[in-house]
Amino acid sequence: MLKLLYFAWVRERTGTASEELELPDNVSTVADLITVLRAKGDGYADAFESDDLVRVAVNQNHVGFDHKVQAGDEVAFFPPVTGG
Amino acid sequence: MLKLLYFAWVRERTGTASEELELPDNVSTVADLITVLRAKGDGYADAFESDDLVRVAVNQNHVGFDHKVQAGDEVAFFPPVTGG
Amino acid sequence: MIRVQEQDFDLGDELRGMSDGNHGIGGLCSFVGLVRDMAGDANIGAMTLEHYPGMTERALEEIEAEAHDRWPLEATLIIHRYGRLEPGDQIVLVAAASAHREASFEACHYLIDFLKTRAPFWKLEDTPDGPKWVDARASDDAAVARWGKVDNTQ
Amino acid sequence: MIRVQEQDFDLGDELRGMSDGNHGIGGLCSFVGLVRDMAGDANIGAMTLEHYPGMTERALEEIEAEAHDRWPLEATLIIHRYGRLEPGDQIVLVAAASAHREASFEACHYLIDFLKTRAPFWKLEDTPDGPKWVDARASDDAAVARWGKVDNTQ
Repeated sequence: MLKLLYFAWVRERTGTASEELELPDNVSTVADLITVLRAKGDGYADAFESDDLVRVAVNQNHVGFDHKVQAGDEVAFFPPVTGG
Repeated sequence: MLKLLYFAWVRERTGTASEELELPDNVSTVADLITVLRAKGDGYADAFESDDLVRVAVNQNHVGFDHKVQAGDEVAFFPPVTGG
Repeated sequence: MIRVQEQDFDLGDELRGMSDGNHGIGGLCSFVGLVRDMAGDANIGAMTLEHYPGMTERALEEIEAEAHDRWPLEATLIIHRYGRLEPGDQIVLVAAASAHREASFEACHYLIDFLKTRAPFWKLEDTPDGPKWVDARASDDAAVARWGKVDNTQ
Repeated sequence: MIRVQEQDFDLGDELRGMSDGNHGIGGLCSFVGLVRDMAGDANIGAMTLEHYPGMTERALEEIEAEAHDRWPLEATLIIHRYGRLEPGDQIVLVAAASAHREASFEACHYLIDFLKTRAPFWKLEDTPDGPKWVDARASDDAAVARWGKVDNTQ
């Protein structure tokens, strides 16, 4: 199982702040996961429309799209941060 | 007339914080003035022992030893500043 | 020390708390970020700060630890607020205390630069055209690059 | 604004006074210098700050004006104390507020760097060997040189 989190406009587009997902067989990296998520519906397709705009954290660490994902991971998608 | 001020260890060596001095005829620059002051006694000689250690302000502006002095000026001598 | 909170903070109390009783501190540099009523060309009424609970604390602790690795610091403090904020409200405080002034300035600057690109906060501004997510700024990435460490995930 | 005074100041009140009601301020950077109980190798009990009344105010006003010429600042503040100070006491506060964080950091840093080499203050430290005038530091001149302006009278 993966725990998926969405923040800011990524959350608004997916329509959910968090969900659980059974790790699909063909998913080994964040990029693979995004491909699966895009197919979940228009909101998801919209959220992941452009790879340049979305950032990802696995287990609360910033990572690149080539980072591995595995069962039990907390994977969060969000826009570039704008705090401070 | 010149108004002379001394601060920190320059003051301790001259033994006075301020004094007035009739502008001597042979004094046109700060350097000339220092030569005159050195002759005023051991404390003054000690205060102006080394040009490198003393700083000067004329009318409350930092200046170099080649700065002109004229009657009515406030001339202050002190060590390099150490505030902040 | 790091804190992530909805409520406001008292700047004087916070800074006093860092230095009180530590006579090894010669310099304390702090930076406070405030909500401006003008961002870009838009008049901002207020904003809402969303964050990623858990990761936020983790990111701020990492940034703080990195600053302590780089400079000889006596104390550091990061406070970041979330929730709804009005113009003039305090958003963030970063501060660094050291025996030496240069270390306090550099560490404080480092804290805010890295916070800006690594701490998971997002600003939703009220504008005359409705709420709008603030875009990240290239200048913030440039500010981090200056510290000679490339964060290639951002 | 500049102030030269014997009495202590409340950091929170001073910084709040700079930003209160000015919603154009996005960042407020401040630096406080404190008396350390260790300077060089000597244990410092206390110190006495002597200054040049009149010239001090003039020098601080000039430094402040130069900062406003260089950066777009909403407010600046310099407070410097004189007289007898104990370890842990506040000596100096410099602060700069701007719409932008970089301007506030740079201006604040500039204020303290130039104050250190131009404002006529002298520290007399109590040491185990008796009172001792503090020597100026070459690093302070270097800090000023970095700003690309040579003050050849110091």
